[in-house]
Amino acid sequence: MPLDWAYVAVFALVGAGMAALPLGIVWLLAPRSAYPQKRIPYESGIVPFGEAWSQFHVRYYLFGLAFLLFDIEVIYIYPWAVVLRELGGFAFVEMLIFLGVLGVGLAYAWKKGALEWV
Amino acid sequence: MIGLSHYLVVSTLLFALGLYGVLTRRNAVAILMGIELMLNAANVNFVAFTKFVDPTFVRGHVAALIVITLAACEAVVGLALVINAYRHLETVNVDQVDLMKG
Amino acid sequence: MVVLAAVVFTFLAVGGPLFLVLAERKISAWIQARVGPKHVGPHGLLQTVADTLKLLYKENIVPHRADVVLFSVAPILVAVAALLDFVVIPFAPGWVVRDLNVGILYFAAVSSLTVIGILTGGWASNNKYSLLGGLRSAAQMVSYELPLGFSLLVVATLTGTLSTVRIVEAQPYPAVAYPCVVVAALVFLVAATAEANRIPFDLPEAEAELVAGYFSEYTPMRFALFQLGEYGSLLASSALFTTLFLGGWKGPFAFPGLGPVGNGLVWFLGKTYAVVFFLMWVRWTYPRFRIDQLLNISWKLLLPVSMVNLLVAGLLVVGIR
Amino acid sequence: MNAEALAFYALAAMVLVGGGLVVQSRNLVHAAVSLVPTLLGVAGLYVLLHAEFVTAIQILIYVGAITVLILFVILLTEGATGLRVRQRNEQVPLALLVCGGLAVLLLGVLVRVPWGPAAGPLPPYNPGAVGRSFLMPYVLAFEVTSLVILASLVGAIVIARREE
Repeated sequence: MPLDWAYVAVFALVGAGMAALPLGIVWLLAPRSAYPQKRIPYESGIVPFGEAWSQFHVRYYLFGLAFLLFDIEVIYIYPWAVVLRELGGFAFVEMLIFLGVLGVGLAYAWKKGALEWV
Repeated sequence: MIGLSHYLVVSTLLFALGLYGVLTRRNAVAILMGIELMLNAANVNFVAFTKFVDPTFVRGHVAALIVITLAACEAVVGLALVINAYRHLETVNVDQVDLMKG
Repeated sequence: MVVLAAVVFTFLAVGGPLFLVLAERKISAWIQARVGPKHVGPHGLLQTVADTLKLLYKENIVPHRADVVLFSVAPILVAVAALLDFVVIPFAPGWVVRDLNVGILYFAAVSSLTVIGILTGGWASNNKYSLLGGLRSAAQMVSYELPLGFSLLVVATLTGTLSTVRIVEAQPYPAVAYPCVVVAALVFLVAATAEANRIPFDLPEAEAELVAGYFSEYTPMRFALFQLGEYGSLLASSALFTTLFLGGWKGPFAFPGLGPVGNGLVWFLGKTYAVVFFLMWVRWTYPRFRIDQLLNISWKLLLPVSMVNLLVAGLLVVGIR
Repeated sequence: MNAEALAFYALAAMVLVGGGLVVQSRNLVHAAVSLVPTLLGVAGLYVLLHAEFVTAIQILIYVGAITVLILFVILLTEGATGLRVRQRNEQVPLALLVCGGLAVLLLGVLVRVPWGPAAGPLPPYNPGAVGRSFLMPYVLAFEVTSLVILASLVGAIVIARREE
């Protein structure tokens, strides 16, 4: 079983190598001429002002948190999906309760407007 | 041969690293990251004990999954607190967040 | 041996997306009654090769005060995440890199790594448009990961396995399950389009408002890596769609003289590229959504529908038993 | 040295170096991104321990979701402007003492304890075994978790939203 994942690791390493290879070729072949104006970040043609980082709206976080909490359900649903056939009715009822509770959560987030992009 | 104690050594060191982060960082988000490291160290232990000591019901895996769930819940609530504190106090450094003093 | 296989496979996986760039240009030209690339090679077939050579000769520019390390690592991470998707795709009977026990869960997990690449790439550019594009992209991708995951779960529930090979073997689904499968397939298709940041879900790189989104500051080869990741995940999602909903390598009839593997490859690639063509067709036909519409579709339509769909699928499985 | 040992030491190095960067980086974005190799290394350790399902979940939830959320919050609050701010408090020597002491103590204990005989084999199909465990002996934990998730969803929304 760890052997399966050894393949994954080899793929990741080879993939990273293959992705870095053209960057190496560019480094060898491409011209280099640095002058300060070229490296100014693009801002519609005007000189950038302030920091690139600035205050972002909390709405990004609200979507992030809702995502994380609904993503966790998956931990419990995948094993359930695999053994449902074997365990039958009571496993279904257990999942019904589980998803019901989380449905309440979704309804709450919806009603409170946490899912609105305002 | 890699045995149980090898994994325990790694998890102990990871736990100590996480604790160091929690104790010395000023930024609340960085403290949360330290806590995540400590939880991961605990999880390594759970899974290692399942393999080497007690595979009944793979209960170490179950515990690890529940810890991951709780880590996510903790991160969500903790980060919400960070955002709230930042909005009111303009800082996320825990030694400057001292509302209780009034 | 493993390394050699990985290298060969990576070449193929890189070649596929490169070909898709050309296909996209040809198809868009066809839909818009243009000719498209036609000068390089017969019918412009070598256009991509010429483009690649050109990219190799262009200067890499790192913007002022950018974070050099993260700026360089982000595109590689995106490309590798797309490549790793292919590990569990079964191309023909016996032709799968590795049939992982947790196949479709692995697919979901690996594709979620892309978000980190995009977010850090956008931040490391030290450009307002890049950062905003990166954040938007992340918000969109995480929102659509959920319906995508639920579609995978419907299939897992119906077949009782997570391995992609066994899912193909379990098809066709029983007739009573068709409504469930169709709903899951539609949800998957919409979510996969949104995950790939394609029109009508291409908010993160809406050129009218955000220049080019998170890769505004990226010059040739690194930009190409982002493109590679994008087309790679498009191809991977189409291949997974074929595997889960279209019967994978199975076909209604067998071509004589090709053998099981040849037949499998023909059917699998045929179906996959048909899905790719469909997604390109959509891209060049529909306008872009607004971001609030986009998030509403995911959270208020797809997510509740797929949660109910999952329960129906579970009920069916218990009933059939 | 066989393949397993090689993989173990490589992964352990990845975990510990990554973890070191997480607690040590002055730049918070760097610290958050360093979580990625650390958590992937832990996932690799799970692979060596034959816990496939936990591995996949570790990548999906920890690397793909929790890290993203942490990055979000760093970008929403201070970004990298924290570089100009002192990142450590005055407890560094004390913390070094405590953590070093704890590590030495635990290591000293765990190399002395005779961990019983090797256990029997793990059940063959990991996701199935986990599912059976969740739905039969640990069903209460399973249902209570949904309540915990609900509670933190409600709590986080109430805390994070702007007051009307």
